[in-house]
Amino acid sequence: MMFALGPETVLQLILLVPGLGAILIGATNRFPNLRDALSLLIATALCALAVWLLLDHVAGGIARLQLTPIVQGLPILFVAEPIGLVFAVLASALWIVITAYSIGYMRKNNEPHQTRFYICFAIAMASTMGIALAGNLLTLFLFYEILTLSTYPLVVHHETDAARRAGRVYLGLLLSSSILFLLPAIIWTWFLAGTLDFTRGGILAGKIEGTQAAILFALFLFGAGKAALMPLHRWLPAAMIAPTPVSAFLHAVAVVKAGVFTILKVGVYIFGVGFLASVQASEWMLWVSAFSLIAASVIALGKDDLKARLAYSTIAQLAYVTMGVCLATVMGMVGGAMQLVTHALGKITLFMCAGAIYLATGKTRISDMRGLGRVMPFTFGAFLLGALSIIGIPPLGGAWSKWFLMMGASDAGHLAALGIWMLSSLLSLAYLIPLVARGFFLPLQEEEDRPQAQGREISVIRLARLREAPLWCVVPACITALLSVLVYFAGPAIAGFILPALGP
Amino acid sequence: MIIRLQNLLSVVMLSGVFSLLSAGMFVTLDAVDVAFTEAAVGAGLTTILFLGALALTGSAEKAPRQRSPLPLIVMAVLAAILIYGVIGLPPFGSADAPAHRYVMPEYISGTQTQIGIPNIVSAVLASYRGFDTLGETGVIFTAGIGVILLLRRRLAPRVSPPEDDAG
Amino acid sequence: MTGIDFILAHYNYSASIILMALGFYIVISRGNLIKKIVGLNLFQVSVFMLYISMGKVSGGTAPILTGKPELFSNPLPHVLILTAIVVGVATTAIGLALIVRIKDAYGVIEEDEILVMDRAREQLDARSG
Amino acid sequence: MILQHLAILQVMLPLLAAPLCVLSRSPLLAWGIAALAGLFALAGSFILFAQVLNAGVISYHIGNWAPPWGIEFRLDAANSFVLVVVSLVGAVCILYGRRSIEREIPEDDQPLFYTMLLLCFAGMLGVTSTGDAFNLFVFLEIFSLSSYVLVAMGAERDRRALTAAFTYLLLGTIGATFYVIGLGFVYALTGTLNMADMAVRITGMAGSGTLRVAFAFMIIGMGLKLAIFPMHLWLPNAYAFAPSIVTALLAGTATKVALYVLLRILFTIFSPAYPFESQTLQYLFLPLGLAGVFVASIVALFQQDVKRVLAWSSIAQSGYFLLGVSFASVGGLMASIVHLFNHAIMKSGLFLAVGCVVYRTGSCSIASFRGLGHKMPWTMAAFVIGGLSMIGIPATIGFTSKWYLILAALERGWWPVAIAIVAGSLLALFYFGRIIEAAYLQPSTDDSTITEAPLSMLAPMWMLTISCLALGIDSELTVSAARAAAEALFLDPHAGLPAHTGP
Repeated sequence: MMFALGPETVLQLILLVPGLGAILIGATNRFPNLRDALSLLIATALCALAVWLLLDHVAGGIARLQLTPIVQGLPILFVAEPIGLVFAVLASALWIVITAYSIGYMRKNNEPHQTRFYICFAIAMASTMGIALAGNLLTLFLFYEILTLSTYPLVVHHETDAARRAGRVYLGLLLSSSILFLLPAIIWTWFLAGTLDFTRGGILAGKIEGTQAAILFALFLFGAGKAALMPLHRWLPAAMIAPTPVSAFLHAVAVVKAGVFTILKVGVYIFGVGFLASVQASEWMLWVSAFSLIAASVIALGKDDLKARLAYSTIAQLAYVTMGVCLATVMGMVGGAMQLVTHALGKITLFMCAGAIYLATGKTRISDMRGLGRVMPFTFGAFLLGALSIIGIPPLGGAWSKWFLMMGASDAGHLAALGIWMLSSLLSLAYLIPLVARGFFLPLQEEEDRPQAQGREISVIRLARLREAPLWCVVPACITALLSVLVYFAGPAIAGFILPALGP
Repeated sequence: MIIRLQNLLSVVMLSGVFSLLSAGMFVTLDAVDVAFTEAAVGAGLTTILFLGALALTGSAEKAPRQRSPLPLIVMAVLAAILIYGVIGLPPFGSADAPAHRYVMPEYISGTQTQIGIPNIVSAVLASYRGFDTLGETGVIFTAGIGVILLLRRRLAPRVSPPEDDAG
Repeated sequence: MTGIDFILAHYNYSASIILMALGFYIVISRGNLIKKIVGLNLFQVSVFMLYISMGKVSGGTAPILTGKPELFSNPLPHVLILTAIVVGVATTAIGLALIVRIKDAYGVIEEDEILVMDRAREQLDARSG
Repeated sequence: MILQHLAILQVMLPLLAAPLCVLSRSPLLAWGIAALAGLFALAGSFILFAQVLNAGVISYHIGNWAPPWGIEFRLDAANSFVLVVVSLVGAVCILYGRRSIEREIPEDDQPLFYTMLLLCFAGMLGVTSTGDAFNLFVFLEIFSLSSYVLVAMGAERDRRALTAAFTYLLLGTIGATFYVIGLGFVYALTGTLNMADMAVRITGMAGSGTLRVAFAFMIIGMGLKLAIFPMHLWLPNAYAFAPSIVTALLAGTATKVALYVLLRILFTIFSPAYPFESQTLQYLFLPLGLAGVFVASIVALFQQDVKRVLAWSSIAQSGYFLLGVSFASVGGLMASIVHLFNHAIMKSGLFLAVGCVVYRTGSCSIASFRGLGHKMPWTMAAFVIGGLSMIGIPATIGFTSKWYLILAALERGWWPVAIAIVAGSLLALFYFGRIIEAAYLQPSTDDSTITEAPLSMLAPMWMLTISCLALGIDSELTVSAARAAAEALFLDPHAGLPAHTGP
C-alpha cells in the first residue's frame, strides 16, 4: 500500500497528517482514551511516512513539492534532502516515544487541558516536519515561527503567574530574535542572491565579502534563537516551568533542534562549506559559541534543580553544533549533524528520567535524590546511558558526534577548539555523573533523616512505598537509552548518508 | 477685535459683518454670484446658526488662560510661508495669468455656443462642473442629517444614563 | 519690479493671507469652542478671497454675457468658491451642533475645562482598570 | 450599458442610497439598503479593477464634458486598487454592523446612522475615483463631515466622543482648507483642475516658490487626514470613542484614502521632474515615518484600552506607509501600497473583533479582555490572527508588507531603516502580547454570562481574517496588483498603465 505512493504525495501527507491529526484530537476532546490512542497512531503514521521518504531518497528518488508563493518568486517549497530527512525521521520517531511518555505523565499527574496539550504537540510536530523538509529559507522561516507559536501554549501550560512570566520570556526572546535577526538575514540573502533555495554548495559564493559576510552569518546564528546561543539562551531555562514531556519535546525533538538545524542548513546550503571557509565569516562566531559552551557548562555545574541543570547542559551541547558549523569544514558539519541526532536521543532520555523521578517521588533537586537509584533502577540506568552518550563515551552514539567534530577541528587546524571540547567533556562528566552516583551508591536520604523531626513522619511513610515510576514513563526512557547505544553502530551509516550533500 | 472680545455675541456679529464686507469685496472683484452667496449664506445663514448655538450654550467666553507664544509663532510662520508662495503668483489682475489663458476661455465661448445662458458662472456650475454641484448637494445633505442626528438626542432626551449599557 | 510695485501687484493676496493667519491663530490659541469655529470661518473666508483675487482680471467685468465681446474675470474660481462656501457652512453647522452637545454633556464649552474633566475621568478609568 | 457607466455608478449608488435610508423607518430595512449598496460597490470595484488591468486606464467624462473642462473620473491601476480596498472593507463593515449598531446606537437613530455610513462610504469612493482635484475636495468633505458625525455618535457610550469628534472636525477642516489653499496656488499657475492635466502643465515650473508652497500645503493637508506622526492628535480619541463599527470603517479606509491622495499629489500632480521632491521624501518623510513608527508604538505599549492600542498602532502603521513612500522607488511605493491593502484588512478585522467584545462585555479595556480566550474563542482567534499579522509573522499578510518594506530599504542601501522596520514590528509584538496574554492566560474577573458573539458579526469578521491568512500564504494577487499600481504612479503618471504589467 505504502509503496504505491509517489514521493510528492508522501511529502503532502507528512505535513497533512499531524495537521489533520490536531483537528481530530480536538474533535475527540470528550474521549480521552480515543484521543490518546489517536495521538499515538498519528505519531506512528508520521514516523512511517518519514522513513518511507528516507528510503525513497536512498533509492535515488527526489521528493519535491511546490506550493503557492508567499512573496513573488518565493514559493512554499519542500524538498527532501539528507540532513532534513535525518532530522525528520529522528523527530518523528522521538515523537512516538514522547507521546507514549506524555500519556503516562499527564494522566498520572492529572494535568489540566490535556486536549490542548496534544493539539499543540501535533501542530508543533507538523511545523517541525515543515522545517525539516523546507526547500528554501522562507519556508523554513515560516514553520520556524509557527513552531514558536504552537509551543507557547505548552510552555504556559499551567497558566500560573510563573508560567506566564516564563511564557513571556520564551515568546519574547524567540520571536524577537527571529524577527530582529533572522528575517533581515533572510531578506538580505534574497536581495543578494535572488534565490533562497537550499542549494548544494551554497548560493552566496561571490555575492558577499569579508565583514559583511561575517555580519550576515552572525545574523543567522543569533537569529536562530532556538539554538540558544549564549546571550539569547534565557528562554530555555525559563521554559523549564512546563510539564516534563514539554521540556523533553523542546530540548530533544523540536525546538532547540529546529534552531541548530537551521544553522546547519544555512552553513551547508546557503553559505556552503567551501565559501564559508574561504571568507572566514565564521571565525569569531566560533569563539562566541565556545564561550557559550564553557559558560553554560559551568552554570550547569552550579544548578541543583535537575531540570535546570539539564537545560544548561542543552545550551552547552547545542554550542557543539554551532561550533561544528563555524569550523567550516566538511567533517565539522557532519559532526554537527551527528550531534543533532545523538544529543536528541541522549537528552530526551535524561528528561524523561527526570520526569519519572518527579512522578515517582516528587523530587526535583539533585541533592535530594540520594539512593533513589536503588528503588528506581531502570530509570537511573537509562539516565546513566543517556548521560554517557552526551559526554561522548563509546559505545554510545555521542561518541561519534564528538569524534567527527574533533576531526573537523583538526581539518581546520583549530587546536583551540579541540582543547575546549576536552574541557567541556570533563565538565559534562562532572555535572551529569554525580546524580547517578548519588542514586546508586548513597543510601536513601530519609533513612538518615528519620530521627530529626516528627513532621517528617508522613513523608517517610510515603517514601517507604517508593517504587519505580509508571511503565508508560519508564519504558520510553529505556527505549531511547537503548537507541543511543544503537546509534553508535549506525553512526558511520548516517555520516555516509549525509556526506554527499555537503560537497560543492 | 474678534480675537480679543470675550462677549461671544459681539464676536459672532462682528464675524457676520466681516462676511458682509468680504461679500462687498467680491463684488469689486467681479464675483457677483459669489458675493450674493456669501452675503446670504456666509453673513446670513452662518450668523443665524451661530446665534442659535449661542442661545443654547451661553455667550460669555472665559478669560483666556496663560498665553503661550506658540500660536503666534505658528501664525507668523504660516503667514510667511504663504507670502513666499504668493510672490510667485502672477501679479494681481494680470490678464496673462495661466489661469486666464487656459481652460477659462473655452468656458466663455462654450457658454455662448453650447449652453446659451448669459451667466457664465451658472453655466459652468450647472454643466461643466455640474458634478461638483451634485457633490455640494451631498455635503448639504450630510450636514443636515448630521445636525439632526446630533441634536435629536437633545430634543428627546433618554432616561437611561450613558454608562450602564454593559452586558 | 520694485518693492512697492510688487506689494501693489499682490496687495489683495497679502490681505487675504493676513486674514487667513488671523483666523488660524484664533483656532489654535482660543479655548472657547465657539470662538474656534468663528476662527475657522474667518480662515475659510479669507481662502475664498484668495481664490477670487486670483480670478480677477484688470479691466474685466463680471462673467456675464451681454452680447458684445468683453474682457471677463475668470469664472472658474467663482464656481469653486460657490461650492466652497456651502461646504464651509456645512462644516460650521456640524461644528456648532457638536458644541451644543458638548455643552449638554459637560456643561461648559471651554477647551481647558473639558480637558480637566477628561483627565479626571481617565485617571478613574486607569484606577478601576 | 451598466458596465460603461460603472465608474460613476459605483460612487453614485451609495450616495443615492443614503436618502433612501432616511426614508426607511425600520433599522433593518436601512441596513438592507446599505448592505446592498455596499455589495454593489464591492462587485463594481472588482469589475473596474479587472477592466483597468486588462484594458488600461478608464476615463469617464461626467456629463460628457471632456476634461479638463468637465470633471473626469479617472481610474488607473492605483486608484482602482484602492477602490477595491475601500469597498471591501466598507462592505464587510456594513454587513457586520447590524447587531453592533443595534447595541450601540438608539433604535430611532439607526436609519440616519446608516445614512451617514453610506455617505461616508460614498465620499471615500468619490475621493478615490475622481480625477479632478477640486471634485476631490468636495467628496473629501462629504466623507469628512459624515465621519465627524459618526464619531460623535459614540457619545451614547462615552461623552468624550463629542470632544474627540470636535477635535477631529477642527483638524480635519484645517487639513482640507490647507489642501484648498495649495490647490489654489497650483490652479493659479496651471489654469487647470484636472490632476493629470496639472502634471503636464507643471512640467518646467520646478523652480517656482509658489509651487513649492502649494506642494507643502497639499501635503500637510493630507498629512492631517492621514494622521502622519506629528499631526496625529485627533486620531486616538476619535478611534477610541467612536462606535465600534465606525472605528473599524475609519481605520480600514479613511487613512488609506488619505494615503492614496497623498500618493496622487506626490507622484501624479508634482511628479514631472521635480528635483526637490526626492529630497523632501528623504529628509522629511523618512524621519517623520521613523518617528511615527517608534513614538506611536511606544505609546501604544502603555494604553489601557484596546481600541486605543489599536489606534496608536494605526499611527505607527502610517509611519510605515511614509517610509515606503520615502524610498522614492518603485519597490518602496509598491511596499507602501501592499501595506495599504494589508493594513486595511488586518486593522479593520482587529477592530471588528474588538467590536464583538464591546458587544458582549460593553467595554474594551484590556482588563475586560481577561479570560475571553475561553469565552469568545472565535472572536479572540480572529484577534490573535490579526495581531500576528500586525507583528509580521509569516503566512499572514502583515509579513508580506514587512518583507517588501525591508527589501525596498535594502534596495536603497538604507540598512538602518531596515533595522528600524523590524524593531518597530517587535514593539507590535509587545503591545499585542499584552492583550492576548490577558485574553488567554488571565482568569476572567466576573460575569460568566459572556458568550460568543452572534454569527452575523462573526461571519463578516472571519471573512477578513481568512483573507488575512489566505493572501498571506499566496500573495501573488495583492503584490502584482500593488506593483501595477506603483508603476502606474511612479513610472508613467500620464500614460497610465505601462504595457508590460498585468495580472
